[in-house]
Amino acid sequence: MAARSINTQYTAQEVMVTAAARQIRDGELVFVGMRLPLLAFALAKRTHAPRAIGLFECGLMRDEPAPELLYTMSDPPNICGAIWSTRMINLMGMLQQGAVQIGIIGGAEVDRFGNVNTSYIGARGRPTVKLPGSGGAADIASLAGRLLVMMQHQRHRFKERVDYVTSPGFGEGGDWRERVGLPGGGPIAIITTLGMLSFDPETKEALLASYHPGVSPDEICRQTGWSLRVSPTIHETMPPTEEELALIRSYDPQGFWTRP
Amino acid sequence: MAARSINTQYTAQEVMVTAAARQIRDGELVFVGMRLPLLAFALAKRTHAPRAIGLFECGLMRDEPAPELLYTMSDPPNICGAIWSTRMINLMGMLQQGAVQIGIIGGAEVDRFGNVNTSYIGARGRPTVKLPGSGGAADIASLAGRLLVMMQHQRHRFKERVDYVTSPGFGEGGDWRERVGLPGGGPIAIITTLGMLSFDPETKEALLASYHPGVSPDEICRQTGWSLRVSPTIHETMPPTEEELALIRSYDPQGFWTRP
Amino acid sequence: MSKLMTMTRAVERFVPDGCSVLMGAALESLIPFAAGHEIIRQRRKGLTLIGPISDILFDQLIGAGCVSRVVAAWVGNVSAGLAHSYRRAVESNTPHPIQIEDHSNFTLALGLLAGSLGAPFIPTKTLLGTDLLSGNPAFRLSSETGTGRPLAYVRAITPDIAILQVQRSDGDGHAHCWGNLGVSEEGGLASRGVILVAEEVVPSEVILSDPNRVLLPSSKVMAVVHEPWGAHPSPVQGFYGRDHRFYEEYHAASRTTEGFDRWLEAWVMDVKDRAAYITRVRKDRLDRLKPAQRRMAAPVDYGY
Amino acid sequence: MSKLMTMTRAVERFVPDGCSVLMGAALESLIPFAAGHEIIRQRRKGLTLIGPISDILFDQLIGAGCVSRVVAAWVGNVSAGLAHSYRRAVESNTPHPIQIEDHSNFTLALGLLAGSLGAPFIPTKTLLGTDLLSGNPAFRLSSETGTGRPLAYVRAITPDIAILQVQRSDGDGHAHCWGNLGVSEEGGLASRGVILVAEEVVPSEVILSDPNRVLLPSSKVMAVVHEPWGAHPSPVQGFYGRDHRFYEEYHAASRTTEGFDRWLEAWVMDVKDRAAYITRVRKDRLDRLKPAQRRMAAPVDYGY
Repeated sequence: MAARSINTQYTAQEVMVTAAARQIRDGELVFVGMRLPLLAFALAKRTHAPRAIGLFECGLMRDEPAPELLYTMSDPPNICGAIWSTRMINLMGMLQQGAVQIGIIGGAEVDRFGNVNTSYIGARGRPTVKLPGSGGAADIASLAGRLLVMMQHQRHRFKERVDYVTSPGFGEGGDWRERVGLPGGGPIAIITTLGMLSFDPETKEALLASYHPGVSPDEICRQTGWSLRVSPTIHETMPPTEEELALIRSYDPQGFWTRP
Repeated sequence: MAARSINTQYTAQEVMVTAAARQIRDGELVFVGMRLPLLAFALAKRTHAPRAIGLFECGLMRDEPAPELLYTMSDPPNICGAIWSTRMINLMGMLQQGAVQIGIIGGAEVDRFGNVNTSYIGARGRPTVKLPGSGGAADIASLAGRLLVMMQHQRHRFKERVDYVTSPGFGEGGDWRERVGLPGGGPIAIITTLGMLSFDPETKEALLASYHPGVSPDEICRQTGWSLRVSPTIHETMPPTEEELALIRSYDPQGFWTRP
Repeated sequence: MSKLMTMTRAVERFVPDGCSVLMGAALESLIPFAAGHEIIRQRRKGLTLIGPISDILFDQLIGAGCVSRVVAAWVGNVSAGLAHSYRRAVESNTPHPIQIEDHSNFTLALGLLAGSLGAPFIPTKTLLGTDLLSGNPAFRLSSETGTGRPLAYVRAITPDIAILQVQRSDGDGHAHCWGNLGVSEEGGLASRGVILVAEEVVPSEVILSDPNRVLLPSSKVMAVVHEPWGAHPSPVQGFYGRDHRFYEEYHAASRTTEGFDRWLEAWVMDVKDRAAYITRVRKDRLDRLKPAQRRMAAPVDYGY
Repeated sequence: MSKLMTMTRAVERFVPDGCSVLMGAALESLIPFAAGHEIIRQRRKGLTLIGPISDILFDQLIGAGCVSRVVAAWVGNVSAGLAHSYRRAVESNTPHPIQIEDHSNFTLALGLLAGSLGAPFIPTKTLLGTDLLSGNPAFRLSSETGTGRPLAYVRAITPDIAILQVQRSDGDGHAHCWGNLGVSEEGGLASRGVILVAEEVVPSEVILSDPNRVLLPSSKVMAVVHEPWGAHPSPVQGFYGRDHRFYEEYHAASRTTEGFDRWLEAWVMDVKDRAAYITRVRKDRLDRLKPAQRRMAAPVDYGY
């Protein structure tokens, strides 16, 4: 993600990692995507969720974050100390069984109902941009109990309707997930470089729930490609504590992921 | 099986093991049942089929027979020196892929079309004898390229129609296997304590192909519960050579399986 | 946190009357006899036993009256022959009738695999045309789209609890298991919970030094029971061999109901726990089952 | 008999034009770059590439014009971002158009699992309602009998050849592999044949001393290639770490067609084999990737 310092004390990415970490409950099984989601898991482990367990689609389970920064989940430091090194299908099976309470993914485009596109921008037949694809993200979005989506907040990425649904949010809203047969609970939040969006319990439309320190709700609405409704409980995102910042920076001293 | 010495030189079981071993071709994957089938595999490996590979449903593959007599396929000597120790499903998967050229099973009852019963004698609801069941035998009979059945030849075990089809032979004969959708080739021989039965290529009815030394075709027909047709090429079963006998006895010195 | 507890406690807490239990998942080795005997001592009723084959353990539980249903491919005595208690239950409702859901080894494994994947079923071509499929709730007949070729859909099997014997575990339920695995992995993953019975309890560092050998995730494990010789008379690779004679003796003793009752009294009801059982088996007999020779796996370096 | 041969020979014999090839089965580690580069040097055409994710290897093969079809869940550069050659092929048919069969990691794994089981498909609930399912030949929409709940049937995937990097193998193709396995096991079993690329070739006794760590049956293995550093820049546990900078460099270089062609010339076409490649990477750079510390797995005794 492009660097975007909200103020001199911490970056947007550090606020995002902190906000995501706080959504992880102690003892939960967490399906962890790469980059910021990985840091969020590590932070949660070191603070309020010491008994959380991380699942990595390459075939790993860990109850300790890796001792050093990971560029990919298959880096050697992530294998040593793993509590299980196995085949991907075993972890995806647990996900489909409903055993995984929360998953965290990133995305390139998201829409009003939390659907994420990481496949095709423009027409599928002849896209303007071919994105890498799902990886395991669509499985996590389909099957995890709760889903967090971490995104760079830019108007062209926040669309009324994504061009292609890779990782399902609430589809067309309402009871869409039940209708199409998705067992997972769907997204609880979109954590962005500017704020956090939550979802209306009935319509499943994304609402502005909080704005990061130094960012105004108006700016967030301007950076959103649909008329973003504001939650009645809107508030400022609680910034990272000194302890949280110290932990994030101990994992990413060069700021490879958090100070781009 | 009850001991039944054809003559003083070798037992019926030794003739059966030899006859079965000769059906295994070099380089084949062989799905091996316990007891006599296991000895047949070991004998083939030591004589004409040194490159045959054995599959054991407990989750083992071997290209060398175990160095000592096995009472079960999970005995520790069968694990050491295995070329793969894995999950049963991987071996059964290879079987269903069609990768296994031949399988060898035993049975309690067999009928005119080579169907084997190891489940219920009498009515399924209230059987007179409850047999142990399929184990992996029904899978081997369903999916292996060729099947060998090893049986004690007694009139009450050789029935016009078995009470219950556990391991499929040719069902009602003819193209039954294709009709029901079984991919495996079905039985090529029933090797018994008295002789060998092969199958009519058209009708798939079992025919008397050979009689063991010291046994008359008439006696075999008397011990068969249907009017057993005799193959035009009927002949005496080729007895074990000295070398074959020596090898069998080196695996089963106490005669636990071959001199009951 | 540590999940270490006695077998008595583990069975009390996690094997209630009427539950479904997977045992004997590795086939003829690693059979959790110590757990089965404790289940009998606690006089459990109405259990559903699930397992590919069961080398006399299921026969003992059936004879003791703990079982109302068996989901299996084979129930007998692998080296000695038929299972007498199983026969009596099915042929003459002694001690009481039991239901049987017949499987082959492959279909039982497919059912557990489907359970481990959270899939409703897995299609197969095995058993087509056999009597195992007819009127069996474990299967549904269907056909391949396009070709129309027949298929059997094997329904997912999800036991309430799996009892798995392993060579070594830590207190949290990270365990190493080696030798033929049968359906241990998919069986444990398909079950709602797992009781591990370990020959050795070791520090976590020992297990985590080799995460590829870990059998299943500790999140599935409800209890870890440290029970040396817990699988006797079945073998545990690297610890002890199979006590073939014990199977013969059981086969002979269980031929009659009275004989079975005497055997059960002597080997189960009259011994309060596994320690007492081991004393009864006698040290010299157990010593003869111990490895004559160590056969170490080649070293593996996870370094970076 | 020994299946040892050079990479040149293995690719000549077992990777013909138009075949389907599984690579990158372990995900970001154990990626068979040496094999991929030899495929490029031999100017293969019309390949179908199969793999869950492919950390720049697929991008290189696509840019080199070897590929007509990609069956994958993700194609990119895990630490650096998008895959430029993949984008050019899809967005502007450069060097030529390619077909894409989109999967998620789970559905690709299920397709390979079905292939390894000889099953026509496996049902799942993942991806329901997404655009991945619409008009995708890899899937068929169905519904659960009884409940009527929707299901996606994932068709079996059976590659012609799987190319798997492992730590060590013997000449017959008995191999040990450790670390995250991804879809290596089901992928190898689902394929018609396997090419093993081994960091070390060892005597059979070493491998057979630990049959539980054997990756797959040697009967599947067509060729064993002894190729140290064969996975660089991806990591091989116990042998070398990931060369992150190499991925950055490739990302920058491949931004334009010309840049990609220069990169390909320098790192693939202009090096005759892996030995020459290693020389080009330079010893000091490789030395920095070697393990700083050994981390040995706990001993295991198979004795009896």
